[in-house]
Amino acid sequence: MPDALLSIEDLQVEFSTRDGLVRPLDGVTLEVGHGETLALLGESGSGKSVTAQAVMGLLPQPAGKIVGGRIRFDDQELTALPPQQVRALCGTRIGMIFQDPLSSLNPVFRVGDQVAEPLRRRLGLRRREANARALELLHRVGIPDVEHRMHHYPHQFSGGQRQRIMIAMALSLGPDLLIADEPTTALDVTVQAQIMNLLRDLQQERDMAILLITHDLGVVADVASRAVVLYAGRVAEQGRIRDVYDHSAHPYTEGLLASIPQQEEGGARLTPIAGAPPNPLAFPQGCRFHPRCPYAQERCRDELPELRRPVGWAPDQAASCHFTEEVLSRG
Amino acid sequence: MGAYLTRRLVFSVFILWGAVSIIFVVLRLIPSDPARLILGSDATEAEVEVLREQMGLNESLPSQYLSYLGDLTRLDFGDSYRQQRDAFELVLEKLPATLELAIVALVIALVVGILLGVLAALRVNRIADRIVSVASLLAQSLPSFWIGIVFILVFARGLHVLPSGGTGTPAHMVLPAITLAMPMLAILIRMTRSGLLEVIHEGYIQTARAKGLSERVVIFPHAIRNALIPIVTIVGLQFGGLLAGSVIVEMVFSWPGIGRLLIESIGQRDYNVVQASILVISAGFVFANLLVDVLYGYLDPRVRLVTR
Amino acid sequence: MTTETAGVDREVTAAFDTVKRRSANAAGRRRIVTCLVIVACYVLVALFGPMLRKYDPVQTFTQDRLMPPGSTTSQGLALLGTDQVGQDILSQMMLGARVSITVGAGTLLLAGLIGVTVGLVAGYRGGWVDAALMRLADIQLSFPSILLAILIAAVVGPSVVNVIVVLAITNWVTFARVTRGQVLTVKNREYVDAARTLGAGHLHLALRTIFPSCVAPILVVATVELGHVILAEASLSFLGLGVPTDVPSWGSTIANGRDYLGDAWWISTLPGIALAALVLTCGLLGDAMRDRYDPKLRSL
Amino acid sequence: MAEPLLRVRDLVTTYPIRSALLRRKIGEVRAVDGVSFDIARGQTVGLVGESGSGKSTLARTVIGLEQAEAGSIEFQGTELVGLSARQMRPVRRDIQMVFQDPYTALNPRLTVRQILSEAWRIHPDLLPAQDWDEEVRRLLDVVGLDPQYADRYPHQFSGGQRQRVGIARALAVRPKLIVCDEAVSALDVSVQAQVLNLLDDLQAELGLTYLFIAHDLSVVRHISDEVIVMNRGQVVEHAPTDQLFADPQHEYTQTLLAAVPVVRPWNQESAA
Repeated sequence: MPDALLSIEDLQVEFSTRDGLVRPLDGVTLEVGHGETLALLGESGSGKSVTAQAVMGLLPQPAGKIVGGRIRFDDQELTALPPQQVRALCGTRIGMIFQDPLSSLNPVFRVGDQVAEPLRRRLGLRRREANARALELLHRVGIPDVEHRMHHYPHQFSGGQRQRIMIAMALSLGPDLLIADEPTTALDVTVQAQIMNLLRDLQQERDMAILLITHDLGVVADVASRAVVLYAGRVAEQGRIRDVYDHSAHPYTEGLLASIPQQEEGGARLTPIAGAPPNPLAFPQGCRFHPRCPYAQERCRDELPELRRPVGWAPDQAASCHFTEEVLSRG
Repeated sequence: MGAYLTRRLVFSVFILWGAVSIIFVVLRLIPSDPARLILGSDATEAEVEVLREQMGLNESLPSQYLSYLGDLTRLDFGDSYRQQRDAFELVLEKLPATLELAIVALVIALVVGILLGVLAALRVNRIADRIVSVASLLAQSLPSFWIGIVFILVFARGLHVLPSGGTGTPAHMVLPAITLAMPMLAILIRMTRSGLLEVIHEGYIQTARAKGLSERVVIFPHAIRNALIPIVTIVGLQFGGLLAGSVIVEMVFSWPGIGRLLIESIGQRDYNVVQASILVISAGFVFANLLVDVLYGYLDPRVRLVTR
Repeated sequence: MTTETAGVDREVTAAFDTVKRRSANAAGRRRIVTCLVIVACYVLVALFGPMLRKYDPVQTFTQDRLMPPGSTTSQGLALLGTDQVGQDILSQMMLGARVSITVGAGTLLLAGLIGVTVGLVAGYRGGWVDAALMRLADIQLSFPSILLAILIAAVVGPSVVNVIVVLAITNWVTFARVTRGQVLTVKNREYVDAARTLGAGHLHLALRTIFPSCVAPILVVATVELGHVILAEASLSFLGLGVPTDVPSWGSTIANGRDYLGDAWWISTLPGIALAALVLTCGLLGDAMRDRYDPKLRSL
Repeated sequence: MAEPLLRVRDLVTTYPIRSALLRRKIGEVRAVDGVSFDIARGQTVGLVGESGSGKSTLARTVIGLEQAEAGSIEFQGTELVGLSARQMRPVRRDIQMVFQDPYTALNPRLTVRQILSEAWRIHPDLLPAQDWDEEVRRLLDVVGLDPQYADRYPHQFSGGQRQRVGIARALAVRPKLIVCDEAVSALDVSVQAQVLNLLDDLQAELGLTYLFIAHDLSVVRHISDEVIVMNRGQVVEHAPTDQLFADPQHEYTQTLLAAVPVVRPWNQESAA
């Protein structure tokens, strides 16, 4: 994809923690095209949130830093820019929403002011203009009785409404890319469906790209066109979401999908992946999935597999597995 | 907000009643014979009996307590035994000096403490932070009466740049105010630093950054407004410490305030004055805490807008 | 059963606990040990120092008045000088250490006992018991503690036991609040519910399930409070409301020296340094313990 | 039909609303508001509903962590509502709970051995002390953990392993009914499947009965024989799992099911 909006190449991030040096991202490569929704999938510790933080310049300071690779956004090299400029780019061209909409809103400011803040500080709008735009935005994301409610504080809203407010805030400067980090994890299932629908509508309406980060493989298929699956700080697999789900090219993806209780099978026994996701402090040598992998051979213990297209498969599908052809033929 | 304020006001009155009762218990119940305590061991039995009658000590405890409360509501603390004057008037005379000292110290502690605390938080684990942290630990550990004495030794006896005691010019204020501000300053530095460091990890700070706001805006107002909330509470509690600390500082620097009056009155067993001084200081403290509650409600809408 | 999964679980766990916070702990432990060693030195001096050199409060040595540190007096070498009646400052300071440490330890024990009990009961029982106890604590807090100590000391008169009682009365609230806060946090943890579903009684829940989680914060509070209590005793003695005049305390020695600041700086200064160093060590120890055991307890 | 293991009738549980100053009761919230259902032996009954629906309160009332305000809970024919703490003790053993958060459900200051043997300390008649070590080993093996790890502390285990310890603790008193309150919600998908399988195996082997609470409907559908749907403190629908998912009767159930995300939406499209 030559004209990708966001492209991440071989990104490596290190954290210095009190337990030692940790590398939660160790060679992540992915691209988000203009107006595309990409699902970034993975379990805890896979590095999906760290990826978003790295793009937004939000890595915890001074513990975390990018130690290798590149992040390009629309022909600008973010990794080469000074932090202030990355910050300036974020907000205007990249918006972000987070998992917990309560802690993500500042409890001591009115929600209207919080939505209007970027408009005032970044576009220099006067308070009245900014408030009018904020009102419009809040109305669009479905806050009822906006004129009145925009003067309320975050704690006076329900979880779903708070996430709507977050979305309004992220959209205030009309970004080209919205990064949504587990946007519905803290919400009830009916509210979750509403928020996902809202995101899909907004994306079509504004021709905006979305990087949708989630651990829940169930929620993305309706919204995203492509998926990238992370495991232990590396890309396990990527491709069109239907290919990834129906013809998994990586044993991890295969196992993950088999772990989800599916409607069709009713009460049949699940086939989980053995073991637990590895601790970032002690990623295994070789292929990081090999201790849990049913396909693992001697080679997987020592040799880190590269991300590659399986022989004879669609051009945009790729997996980092020595035996991906075998996985595909069995699945 | 109205309900919140009413609740805090009721609570203040309640607290004041508690303080008043503590004084009653300590002064009337702990000593076996308050009249004997006042007159000392030299007085004759007859003199003591006269005083007992005057003080109403021969009545039952509940009625003593009630008449005590009654007197207080009329601000009648009785006369000073030594100076033959109204005890409350005597205390009120000294109040301005103490307030002046306390307020100057409070301002010093607030301004310097919060600034240094913010500085330390922004430079966390670097040289500036280390220096500020050590300084605040010192300020917290050094006894204020000793700091005062060292100040006198250095600035008054040694360098002859500032007066060692008494009042009059602003220069007289410098050493006592700094000495008094010291412990509160230390706590404010630590609270501001840790509060800010804690707030910086909150989700909404990440949101503010993700909105593309500059780091300055992220700190002021987003972070500081939230970090101030616990600090305000501490200031309220510490104000009591400030008033109490003025007792010692006034002794060291011969400052003519309530604190010195209190200690002198204790020495002279002038208990009406002791009682009046302590009550005035407690009332000041309760009032300061009420102000803090109001400020708290203003800073934190979650407190102000409790639904139900 | 589920042998398919168990094997790998074991492997991953083995990796889990090897690296866990080793270096950070080593530095933290060093800080704690250093501080403890200093406190132990004070305790040793307080225990054995006064035996090395007799001190008689009523005796005066007019020829030895106001001698600077290092002078030789009729009593021998006055390493830290003498005061206005010719008494050796070092001897007074060693006795002062005894007072400070006795008062500190006694107060902590008493205040801790009262405070922890109240906090445990209030937090565990909740409801009106909690409300009543905490309102009592509020009233106590509304009364600046040193002021209350001054008031009580003025009435009951100077003695070491009185000082301990007075300071315990003014300090139990901190213990109560911290214990209660911790109990309230822990009480809603699921493992407490788990013990309840097993049928554990109130005593078991309060003492065996909840209390162990309170020990760390209580220890942190105790160290921080130790410094405060020692300072408070010195302040009371400085005002002449602490220990009796014939017992030398750091506070009273400093007060004595005030009148001789021009001629004999050492009388006030040196005990102050000893006092400040001990209080400072307690502060550092409290910080180190808090970092290690309970990083959330920042407001003390 | 045989007598149900658990029979709940018209159960009401309320939370008091207290005033800020004096903690006086000034009102109440009816978290569980007139709930009735039966659970037969060896069955798994799923309990679903959104946050605030009262499903957790219901579970906590059944297990005795909350006091019932009115109604009846009959367990093996014994009425539990109104029993004193002492009378409850023997019943306690038969109903156990597996909690949601594997990080707070285990006392961080106890080793796994101490956590498991706490039950026998509380019920000394259950197992003589000399058999404790043996039983700890057996329990760990049953839940798929290495018995060598008995002397480790909870923080030395991963989330899935802790949940296994939590299950072992529940099993230590040999219960008949286990209430699983969002027991797999906090786990990664791959680990969640392991624990679901473990629960299945235990049921088959020990004849356990589960009351399984979850907000994830596909998990509930997978594990349950019957499903109870709660909304605002009341049961809106109670039906065998297949029937409920194929043909939901109540409007709320329909809304709920319609919101459940579909893993592979394209399969549905082609089927339709």
